[in-house]
Amino acid sequence: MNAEPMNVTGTPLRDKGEVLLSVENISLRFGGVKAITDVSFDIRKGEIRAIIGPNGAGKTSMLNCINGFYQPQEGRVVFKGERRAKMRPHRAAAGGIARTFQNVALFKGMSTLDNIMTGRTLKMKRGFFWQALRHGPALHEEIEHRRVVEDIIDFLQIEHIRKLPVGKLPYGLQKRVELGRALAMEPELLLLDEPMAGMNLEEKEDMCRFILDVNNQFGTTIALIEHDMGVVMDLSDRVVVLEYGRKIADGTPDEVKRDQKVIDAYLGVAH
Amino acid sequence: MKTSKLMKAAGLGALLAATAIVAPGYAQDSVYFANNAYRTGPFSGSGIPIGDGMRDYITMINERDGGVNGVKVIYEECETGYDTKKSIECYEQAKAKNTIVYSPWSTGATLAAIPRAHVDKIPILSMAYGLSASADGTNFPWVFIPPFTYWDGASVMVKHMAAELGGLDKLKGKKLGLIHLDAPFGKEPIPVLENLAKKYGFELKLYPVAAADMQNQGSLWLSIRRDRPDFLYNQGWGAMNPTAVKEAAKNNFPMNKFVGVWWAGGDDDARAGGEQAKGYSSLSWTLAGTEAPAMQDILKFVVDKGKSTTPKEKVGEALYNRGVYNAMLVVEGVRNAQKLTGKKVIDAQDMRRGLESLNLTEARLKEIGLGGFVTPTTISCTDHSGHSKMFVSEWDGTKWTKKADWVEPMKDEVRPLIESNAKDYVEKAGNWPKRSESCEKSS
Amino acid sequence: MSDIATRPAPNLLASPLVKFGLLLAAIVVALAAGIWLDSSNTLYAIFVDPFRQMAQAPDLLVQTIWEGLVSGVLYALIALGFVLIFKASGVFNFAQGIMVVFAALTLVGLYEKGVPAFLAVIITLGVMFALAVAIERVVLRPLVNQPDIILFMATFGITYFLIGFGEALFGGNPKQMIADQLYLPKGAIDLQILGGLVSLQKIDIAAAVIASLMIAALAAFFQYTRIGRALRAVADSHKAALSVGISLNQIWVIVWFTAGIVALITGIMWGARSDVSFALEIVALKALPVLILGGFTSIPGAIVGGLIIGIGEKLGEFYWGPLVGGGIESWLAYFIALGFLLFRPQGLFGDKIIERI
Amino acid sequence: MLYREAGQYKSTYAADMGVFPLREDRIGIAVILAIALVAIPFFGSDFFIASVMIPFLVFSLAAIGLNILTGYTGLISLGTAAFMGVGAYSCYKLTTLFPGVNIIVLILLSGLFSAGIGVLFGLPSLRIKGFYLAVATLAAQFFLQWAFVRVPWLFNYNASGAIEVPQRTLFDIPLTGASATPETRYFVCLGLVVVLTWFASNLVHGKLGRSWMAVRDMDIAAELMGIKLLNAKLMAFAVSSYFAGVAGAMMIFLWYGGGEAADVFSIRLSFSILFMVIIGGLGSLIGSFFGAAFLSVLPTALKFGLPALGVPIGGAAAEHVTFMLVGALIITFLIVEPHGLARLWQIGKQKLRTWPFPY
Repeated sequence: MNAEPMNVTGTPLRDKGEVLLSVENISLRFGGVKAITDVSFDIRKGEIRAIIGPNGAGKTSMLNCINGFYQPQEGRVVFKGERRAKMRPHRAAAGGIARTFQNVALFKGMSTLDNIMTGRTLKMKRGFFWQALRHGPALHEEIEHRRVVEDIIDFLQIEHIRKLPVGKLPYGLQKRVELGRALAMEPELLLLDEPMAGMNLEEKEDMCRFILDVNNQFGTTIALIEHDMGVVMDLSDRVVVLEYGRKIADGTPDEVKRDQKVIDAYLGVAH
Repeated sequence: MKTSKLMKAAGLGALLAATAIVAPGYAQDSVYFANNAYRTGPFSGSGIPIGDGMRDYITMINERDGGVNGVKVIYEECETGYDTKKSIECYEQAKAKNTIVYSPWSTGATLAAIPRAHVDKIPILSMAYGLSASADGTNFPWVFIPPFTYWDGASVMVKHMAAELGGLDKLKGKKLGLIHLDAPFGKEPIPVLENLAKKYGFELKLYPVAAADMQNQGSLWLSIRRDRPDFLYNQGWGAMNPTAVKEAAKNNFPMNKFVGVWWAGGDDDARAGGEQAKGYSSLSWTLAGTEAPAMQDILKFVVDKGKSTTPKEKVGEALYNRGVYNAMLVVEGVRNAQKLTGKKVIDAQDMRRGLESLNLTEARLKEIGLGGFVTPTTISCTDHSGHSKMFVSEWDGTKWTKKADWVEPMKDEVRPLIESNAKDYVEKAGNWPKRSESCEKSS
Repeated sequence: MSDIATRPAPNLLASPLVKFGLLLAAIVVALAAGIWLDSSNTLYAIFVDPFRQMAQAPDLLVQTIWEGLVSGVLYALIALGFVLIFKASGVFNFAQGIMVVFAALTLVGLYEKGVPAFLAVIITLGVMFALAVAIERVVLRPLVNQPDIILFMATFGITYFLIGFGEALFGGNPKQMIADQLYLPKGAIDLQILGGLVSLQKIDIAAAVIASLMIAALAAFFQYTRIGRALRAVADSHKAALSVGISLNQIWVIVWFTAGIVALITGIMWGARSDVSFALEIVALKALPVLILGGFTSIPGAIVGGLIIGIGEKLGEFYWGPLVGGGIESWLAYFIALGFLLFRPQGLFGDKIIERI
Repeated sequence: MLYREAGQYKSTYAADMGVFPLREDRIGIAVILAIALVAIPFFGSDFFIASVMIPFLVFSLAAIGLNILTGYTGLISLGTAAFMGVGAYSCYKLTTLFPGVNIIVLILLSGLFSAGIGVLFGLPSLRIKGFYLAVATLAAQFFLQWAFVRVPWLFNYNASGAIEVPQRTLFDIPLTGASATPETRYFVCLGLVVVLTWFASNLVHGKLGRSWMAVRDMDIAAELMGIKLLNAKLMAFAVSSYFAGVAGAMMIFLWYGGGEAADVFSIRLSFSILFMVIIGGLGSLIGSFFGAAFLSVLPTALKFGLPALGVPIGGAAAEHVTFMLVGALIITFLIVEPHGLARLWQIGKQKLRTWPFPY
């Protein structure tokens, strides 16, 4: 396996570790509409990678390609050294990719606890009959994972809503629960799709703190899409910029900020 | 809000309590007779006239004679909608109320009731429907299926074919089509017809109609057109019959070659075909019309006095008269049981004895005002059906008329089949109660 | 792990047409071999004999297709009622079948009570309008913005209510349609073709003609009237329609009433062919596979789907049914639809669904 | 004051994860079981046990089955009755082939066959969703119904074309067949329903149940969490059909005692069970019981209860009223409480919890 990171933009990289995931020449079309055209970049172990770009730039589609929800017509996704033309969602999940969604995609009819517990699905091994009995090994397993989930709940400070159905929670809390659910998977790579959209300042600050803590404490690699430039610049190690489905820049926040194409396409526009 | 909820809860509770204790609270000088009726649902077209006939006859006996030897017959209907689930409920209720006899009025209900009745000791009266094998009184002491079974009917159909063609030997190479409801009831005649087809060398073609497609028989009649059967026998029920008659007319099938089982011989069934239904035939054992003295009494004592809900013009229709016949069997069963036991108010056990020795000769039928209008029947302790005569009746465009003379079923064909099937049933059931009831002499 | 870049060679197998062709060829070869080896003649009976029959008696084939066509038209009429309502209110109206029965029953019931035939038609229309208003008031309005599934289930409630109500008013026994009084044609046209007789019932021809007229009228209504345009707008987006000042409540009453009219016409036609009874409600379920084929929102889809199902099930029952003892018509339609569905989950005329997240 | 959770502390997760975490709930269940085990068999009339309680139990089980599919996994099925039929016919074949094996064991085994058939008809569910799937299940309904009539092997070539339930015993007590008393049959039903409900409750509270609900609430997200949609859906079909199958076998063997099964397992039955689930509450096990109680007991109560109370109502009229009432109730419930009787029950409990000081 050629582990040499592809230095696409030619700028020196802050060496934070080996490449965890890279996308190579991805193109995605819906019928005649091109959502992504020939985009390549990589994500290194332990970094916080931001994907930014104006609306309709193909950011979410990119995440969807990474975890296999969409299958790009061209290009490859290389994850932990395995190169695949087609990623399957459950295989991505099993490989350690977790994500949150732009419009919260929680299981609305279930409680916070159950939502986060679903994150443990892949880690629970007890078969059908033990589950039906819910005694002995199955119960032990259930309790063991409950403990992990309770830790996450503590970490995110959502103890008080533990048993409430998530459908009725305020938006900010829902986003937090969703993060919790993704964390419960103990992912190696966490994809966050606009984790702070629609939040007020205080909630944003909380969320930022959680993201940094996750990155620091668990060493989780994070790729995030965010519109708030301040947040992006503060949080991320490297930024990739998309516009109309093409990559226009890739580098550290400072580099990207100075990039003329980015300024034209994006930052120049008053928000 | 709260009170209304409480009220509702209380209401439901009371209802439940009421269902929990269904008490038999009837006067001393009466017997209770529970009848399953189906005045609702897709089969109500047949269920309503039958129920009317039964109710009116019994009302007539109570009004005219003050009951059977002074004992009033309390007739109660339990609505089933021709649904087996509800029939079973009705059976349980009939049992709880100590009915003297249970009439299930559907094949499914009969099948479900047969094993129970042998334990609960309640006679079942399934008049010309139900389980054909139950005509074997040795194995089924508690089931009565007068005046004949579906198998008898099928054999008479073959006889009718032979009569039309000019002899049983003429059957060779002919084709008989059986159009039937795709359910146990509809498939009933198949074994007898198969045997007879082998014996007489005619071909049997089956045309099943799924219950869901009762009114959607297009492709079936195309098959009939393709196969060109010489005769068609219709073992149909409910909405299937009028549709079949209409389709036959549409496909120019000769109506006089199209014969229905007795349950496909309702007035509404034939009326649907309009002018073209003229000549449609069905098997029967009760003459339509109101000429019989007993029918006149129904008009006089019940209908004209406003004691019935039956519209006057419906009295005397084919299915109405079958209802009358069934009610007559019950009444005569009670009378016979009274004679045998010397009791006035009889119970279910007595009723069984009464039915088992029922001998409705022509003379006796004359006495009760039905002589010449219905088939005479003799039930014995081995033969619970009688295998009585029937006739082919024909729709003349407005009413059913007797077309040919009374015909005896092929008893020697039917009887062995009944006995072997009864044996099979009893064997499969495992631990079927051996007949312990003593035999009555026919009276 | 080696990293051999695999350049995508032009993959012939990827082309669906080629795949299909190969599959077809394989089936044909396998069948030919099978029939040749077939000792018990099963394969012959399934794959050869029916076609031999078709060739030998083309008149029967034509007649079968005609029968299929007519029942297809009737299925399509029921399906049309579904589509109208689904298009305009997103409600999957399970009650369309019982509305057919209820409309026909009301018509016949009124006539039996002595109302002249054409007056009875008008009153029945009035009843269907009242029903539409009642459904809008009592069922739809309180349930607005609920998930589709809830509305779907509410139409089950309507179904049960109408069964009880209809029976309580008019009784459950089968009734004759007043075809003569409505001047519907009787009798048949017998055609001597293909060495046999093909008989076309006039009532069936009338059904086909009336159905076509009604579809044309509906299409014109949708295309050229203000209300029709509003209906289409509502179909696209409830909120958008509201924002341009279209009253949802009115629209709903109108579509349900239109579906009621369609139901009445279907009821008259079907009733004239067989009888008016509650057993029709089950026949009406056949409209569901039609919908699957045609897609829930497409009027042409309902027509084409109806014809495919109608002809398919008649051919199936007539030529293949006898192999398994007949009666397969009761489920064949669902399997035809299921087969289609596995290849085109959105129906023949539906749009491809792109899932977003 | 009667219903208090204050002061009941959980010191282990196991205690907190119990199905009935509150002491009052546990007492309530004990009381219900006591009534079911003692009061009903001793004080109920035969009619009550045979025509109210046994149907109630059978329908409850079938409703739990459908609830797993529709309420928990979000897949609508209109073929429940057919799957029940598969259970009934399997049980008949099994007891014919293995007359020595206890009938209760066979009833439990027969569910496996309907689970298999359920999986088969559940296969399209991966590609088909929502209403489309509902129609696909109709294929199962009509096809299986046809097969029950058309394949004589299924009913042992009986001339009647129906299942004729043989007598089977346990310790010489007849459990099935005509001589089994309503009480015995009731106890067998009760035992089966309690045990299977316990299984169902374990399943829906565990990993599988969470997967089902995840698929129901947001299948795409569930897939991205690593839940295999096909597995979860097929599992739901299997478990649901298993319950339906056992209910079907119970229906024929312990309730009907035989009969014309093609007409028993008709589409009407599928609909009624769906209504039970809707009225009881989608996604609630206790709701299944409420729904079954409501829809199986209400018609009986109307038909037999009203005349017994002296309200004159003809059989036919009662039938019509029942239909209208069921229809109206479905609509009312959907409007007032889309979560069914189960939610009303919860609200009631909530009120009790704060009673007599609601604020």
